Amino acid sequence: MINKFLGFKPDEKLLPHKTVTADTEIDLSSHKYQKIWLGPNHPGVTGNMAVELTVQGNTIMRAKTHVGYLHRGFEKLIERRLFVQGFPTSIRMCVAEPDTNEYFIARATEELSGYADAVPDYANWLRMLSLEMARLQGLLRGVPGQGGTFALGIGVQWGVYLRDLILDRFEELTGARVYHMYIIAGGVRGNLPAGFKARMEDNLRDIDDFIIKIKKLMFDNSVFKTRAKGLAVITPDMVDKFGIVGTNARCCGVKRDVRKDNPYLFYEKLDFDPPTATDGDVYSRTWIRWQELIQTVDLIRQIMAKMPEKGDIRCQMPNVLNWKIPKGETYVRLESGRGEMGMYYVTDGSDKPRRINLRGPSYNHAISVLEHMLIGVDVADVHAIMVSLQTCPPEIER
Amino acid sequence: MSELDLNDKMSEMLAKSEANVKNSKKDFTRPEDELREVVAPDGSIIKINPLYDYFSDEKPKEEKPRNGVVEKFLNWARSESIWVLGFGTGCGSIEIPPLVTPRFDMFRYGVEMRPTPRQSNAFIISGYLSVKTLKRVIRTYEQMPSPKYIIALGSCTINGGMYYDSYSTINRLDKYIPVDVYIAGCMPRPEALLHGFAKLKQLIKDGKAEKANEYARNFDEYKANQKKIIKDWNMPDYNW
Amino acid sequence: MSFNLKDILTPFTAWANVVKDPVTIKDPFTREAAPRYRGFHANDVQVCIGCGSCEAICENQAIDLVPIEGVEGIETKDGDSGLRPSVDYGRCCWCALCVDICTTDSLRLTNAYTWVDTDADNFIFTPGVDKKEWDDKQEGWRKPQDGYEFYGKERVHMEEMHSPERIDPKDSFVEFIKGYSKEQAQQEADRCVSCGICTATCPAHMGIPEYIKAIRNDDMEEGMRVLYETNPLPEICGRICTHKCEDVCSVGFKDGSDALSIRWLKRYIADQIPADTNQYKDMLGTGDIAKNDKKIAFIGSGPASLSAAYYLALLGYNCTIFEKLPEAGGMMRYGIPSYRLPYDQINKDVDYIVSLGVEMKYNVNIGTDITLEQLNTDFDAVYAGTGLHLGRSTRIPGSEHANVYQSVDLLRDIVTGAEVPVEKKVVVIGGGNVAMDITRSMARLQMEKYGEVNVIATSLEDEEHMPADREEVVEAREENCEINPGYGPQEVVLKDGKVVGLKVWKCLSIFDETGAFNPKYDESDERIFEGDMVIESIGQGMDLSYLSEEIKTKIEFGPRGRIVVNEDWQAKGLPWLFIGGDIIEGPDVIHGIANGHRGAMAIDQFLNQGR
Amino acid sequence: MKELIEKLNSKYDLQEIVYQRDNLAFTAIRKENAIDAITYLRDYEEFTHLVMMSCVDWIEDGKFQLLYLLNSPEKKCDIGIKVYIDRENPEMFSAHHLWKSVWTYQRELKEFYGIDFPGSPRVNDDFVVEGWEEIPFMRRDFDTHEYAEKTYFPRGNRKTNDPAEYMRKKLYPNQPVTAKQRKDDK
Repeated sequence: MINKFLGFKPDEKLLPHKTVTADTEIDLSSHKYQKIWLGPNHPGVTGNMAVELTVQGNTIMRAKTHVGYLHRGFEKLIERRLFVQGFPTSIRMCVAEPDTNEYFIARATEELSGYADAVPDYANWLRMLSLEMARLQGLLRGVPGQGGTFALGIGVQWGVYLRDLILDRFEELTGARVYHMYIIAGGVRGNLPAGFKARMEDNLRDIDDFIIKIKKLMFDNSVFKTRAKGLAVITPDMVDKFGIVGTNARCCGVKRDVRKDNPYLFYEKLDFDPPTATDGDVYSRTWIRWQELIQTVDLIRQIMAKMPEKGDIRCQMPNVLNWKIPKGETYVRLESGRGEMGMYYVTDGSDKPRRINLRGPSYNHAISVLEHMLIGVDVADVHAIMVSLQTCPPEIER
Repeated sequence: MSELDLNDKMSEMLAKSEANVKNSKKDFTRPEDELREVVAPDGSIIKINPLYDYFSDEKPKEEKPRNGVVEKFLNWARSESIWVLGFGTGCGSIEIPPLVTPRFDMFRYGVEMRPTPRQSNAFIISGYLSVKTLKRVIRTYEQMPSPKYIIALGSCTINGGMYYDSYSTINRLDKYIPVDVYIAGCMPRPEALLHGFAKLKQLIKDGKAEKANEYARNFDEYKANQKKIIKDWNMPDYNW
Repeated sequence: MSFNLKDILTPFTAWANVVKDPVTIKDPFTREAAPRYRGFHANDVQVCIGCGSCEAICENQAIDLVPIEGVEGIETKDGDSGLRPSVDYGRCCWCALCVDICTTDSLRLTNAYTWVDTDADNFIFTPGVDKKEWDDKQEGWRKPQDGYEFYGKERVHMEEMHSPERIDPKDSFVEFIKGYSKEQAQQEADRCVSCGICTATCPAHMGIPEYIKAIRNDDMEEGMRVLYETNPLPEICGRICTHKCEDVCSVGFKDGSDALSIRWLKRYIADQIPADTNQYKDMLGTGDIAKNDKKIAFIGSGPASLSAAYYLALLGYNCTIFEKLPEAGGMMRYGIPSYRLPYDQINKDVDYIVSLGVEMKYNVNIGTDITLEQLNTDFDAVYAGTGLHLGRSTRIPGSEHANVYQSVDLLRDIVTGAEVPVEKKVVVIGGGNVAMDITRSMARLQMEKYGEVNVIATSLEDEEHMPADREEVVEAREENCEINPGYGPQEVVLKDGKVVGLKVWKCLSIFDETGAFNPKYDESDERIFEGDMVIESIGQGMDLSYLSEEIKTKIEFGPRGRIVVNEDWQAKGLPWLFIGGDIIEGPDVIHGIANGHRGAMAIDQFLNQGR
Repeated sequence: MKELIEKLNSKYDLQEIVYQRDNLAFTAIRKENAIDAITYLRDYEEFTHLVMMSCVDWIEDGKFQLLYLLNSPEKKCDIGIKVYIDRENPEMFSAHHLWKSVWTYQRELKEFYGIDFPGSPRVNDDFVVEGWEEIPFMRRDFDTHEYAEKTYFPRGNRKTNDPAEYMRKKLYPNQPVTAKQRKDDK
């Protein structure tokens, strides 16, 4: 890398990943290859997961993702819980943006029990606000976090601080910092506190400032450019083949955004256009997320301006302890910060769900895509690629 | 053949060769490949392949406190330099970044994150532990040098928390590894974590954070508990 | 790869932060959480009733209910289970669903969040009982307002006839409460939180949450099985039960929320099954019962006797009921007007009991037609479930006049079809349910005879303390009856030998400091309620004429002339004589049913002792 | 959406059709036709995006219901293809050649439900649990609470009371009514 940086041009043929092709037989007993484990105990791995790497020198020949370290069996547990009890459990499936799961459970149960249209408008606006705030706090960790993988620690320090300010707003609105348990079947669990909008606007102004600073720090940074550009390219033909969604699909020009394709809540009333890029590499993925950060701030401003001043927060639903839902199944989805998330929800007429299945974007991104991407990459770039794919192990193993 | 399919082919070949290594009867001729003879925990003598040699045949030892003032000085020093291992075992670890960053800034209290168990003396079990992680946690814990402390976060470590009925997560952490400080919450806020560190410091200063020695003393009991739930025990009994 | 100088220099703009103020929180240890933060639990144990809804909704099984007996400073009240939630912080996830469902709004989460301990066993506590430093904190999570309810607060309205038509002579004695439709019943049943406080309070311990669940599942047969487990008179009880369960219903605890209408739901189940004894038998599995050779006699056919006879018949005993009057039911038939309890519904319940082989002997007067001693020799055991059929007099001057009547007598006459004297203006003394019954019956009869209502009811107790059910008073007023509570009768005013009114004084207090009955009046506030007849309805006495003098000497009498029974419901001194019903419990149908059931079990035990 | 389902019906004889929303339909297809139909939908009807594969255990019918949820980014609609397979020795044709993500799902289903997909790469590898010895844990007949209590022994310092029973004993001491209450009181 340093050679590259200083302009030396090493003999391309000598680089292992250029000489070793897919046809070359890999014989582990030849002592040319080595196996190393990245994680689960590794500060750079995204969460508690592991990648088993087969390397030659510094180059990865083969990668295997190992998950299950965070497996709690949510889908089994929720089958044992009443409909209302499911949502505090389900949100733990994704620590980065827990609100999405609250929405799934609420929306699916409302749809299957015929209350989908009864949810008050005000509650839907509040749902949208909390979902966008969740996206914002995720991006505030994610965008500078990408710099962090290239040792730009300072961005993380700023981002996490600002994320904490958003968590303070969450705490005011929902009563919790991380696991909000705010969106409940029928509506939401709290009104907008007095002065919330003003305080939020203050925070958004800080974030505006941060957006400019992080651009100078990361995107105008030769180190970041050198390392991120051309790294781990996603091509448009990969998108459907691997089931790539969200920003990872948009980075190569495939415009996929559930908010536009299958609008939910009041996203049709908001004015936005999901950003796209063409290169498909780590740099363009980060760039899109940076643009999305700008857009999310704008969306929160739009929501706060357009939402009604007051209204009902929840419609009258059946008694939660006796609530039964007739047999049925549905799939609800939304656009999380990492891409399309969805939940397959089956009921059988009893007071508990028959089956829920979460479809997290990382399920594909962190296994089939990551294993494909890592071949031929330097060990030092593994974290960058993992972060750029926004892998989140809890939603893989659930 | 497209590049994607090539990768697949490569994977297949790799899998094949992995199987070859496992099944091969080939003698390793080089000196570093020679099998090593060790005494296993049950007293039998076994030979192990150097490629898979993570064998240690010595039980952990209890560390006796030193004389009065020396021990006091050491405890003070230990309490002011809590080096936490950066292993996010569960969801509670999402509250660690705010602590490391300027807003809560735990460095000012002498608490720091370290990337490897060999450099750390405190281990935060951030919530629930699946059996699969527990296995790694035990290994990691045993690799940490003494004196070492464990801070357990949240309901899950106390009595199973919201996963009390899960087939995959343990209910009581103290059955498997000794815990110095518990912090209630799901998950505990960063401020609560700082309170936890303060409590741990106090314990260390008072010389009461002796759980590592307790682990050494009741080693067999802990091992028995661990083996009861970790079904594929393909790791050595002594990991240091 | 080309790079330019700008890309190397711009990142250094980050150094600008060196001169900025740090964002570090100076003292994170005392930082307050947000006002709505979900921190640790606090419970107002004086308000909490221990209904256990929090335990039911907790998805982590973090909440246990523990007794608070013996804890200083906490008193249990009516409808209080005597338990309080204790929370295991080894399970809790601070979702606050327990707060949101709390039926009393006593449970809340404060915004305290620090609890560090070295012993994992310490993380269990009973909020409010185990004192914690955050108990007085007012900030924190409380149940959101503005239409955020986990169960319906308002009772489902039941169809009924309204006032002018309900006293219309055409159908004045027709039942005016119409009963729930299926949708209404299910909607009402949905409000139940299944706490079971009703079950405990009900003297018969009816499985109320279970039969309400059967309504939700639309399984009437299951509902009937639950009902008949503890109560063989569901049609009757579903209409006239004094519903102590509804008084303690946790759903109706808060201001602005209504108790579940448990009585109407019970009636709904019973109404769904047609009056067909064979269907009853199939449903309840009582088609073939092996009879034994033991015989039991019952005196009176009130709820206690019917209930005892039913449960003994199920066990195979030969039961014979002796009834003084021509039809079964006792006070239920002869004391309650048919607009509240139609006769066909009494027959429906009684017919099923009779179909199980219970023999009914009407118009038999024990003591004169057959003596109690004779019953003892003919039967293995005797059960006396007689009611309170004798009216009590106020004994005020003028109360011996012929136009001063007893309400029980009049009510009985209405049922038997005897001629009932109806005057143009009627004054009723009494504020209980019987007084309301006679008031409203007289209103109907007046309507029939004169085309207008002119009844005044007065009671010693003031409006808030009237012993009658609230809805009875309201409905009586709707029927143009005048209810004037808070006056003590002093004299029946006579003029030319005719009753012209009732002189009353304002009542200041009923009981003196020692708690004895000693009303105090404001003599300056005197009123005369005009009336051509006066009906006394201040309580009933028991008719024990069937006990011979010899038997009376053998048994013991307690306060207010009640027969003393042991814990097996045997009269003290006469082990073969079992007593139950109003004569030991006071006038209340569900108590009668309950101790009829208990009496049956005691008789079974008594007769089986030898075996 | 409707025309598409009709077309599919004429081709593959669908078993049940449910229009859940305007843009979401579920339909069941015979096991032997399933992969064919999915390939057809992918190649000719623009359902190029596999949203997820899932499974529901209908233990009372003795069936596993597999779900292939396909999404058409062009038509902006979803179709859920359900396939019922026997619960005894469950086996399904592998679809790993259609999408790269399929083999992960199949590996998951193998571990969660014990459904075999012959020919699918790495299908026998451990996915989320290590050394699992019981029946596949997502099956309905696996009782996770019982397993957890027996394996992980929760703390024993807790005891709860039923409000109805506790209060009954307090209000009506020694006056049981039903047989169960008599038993309890003794």
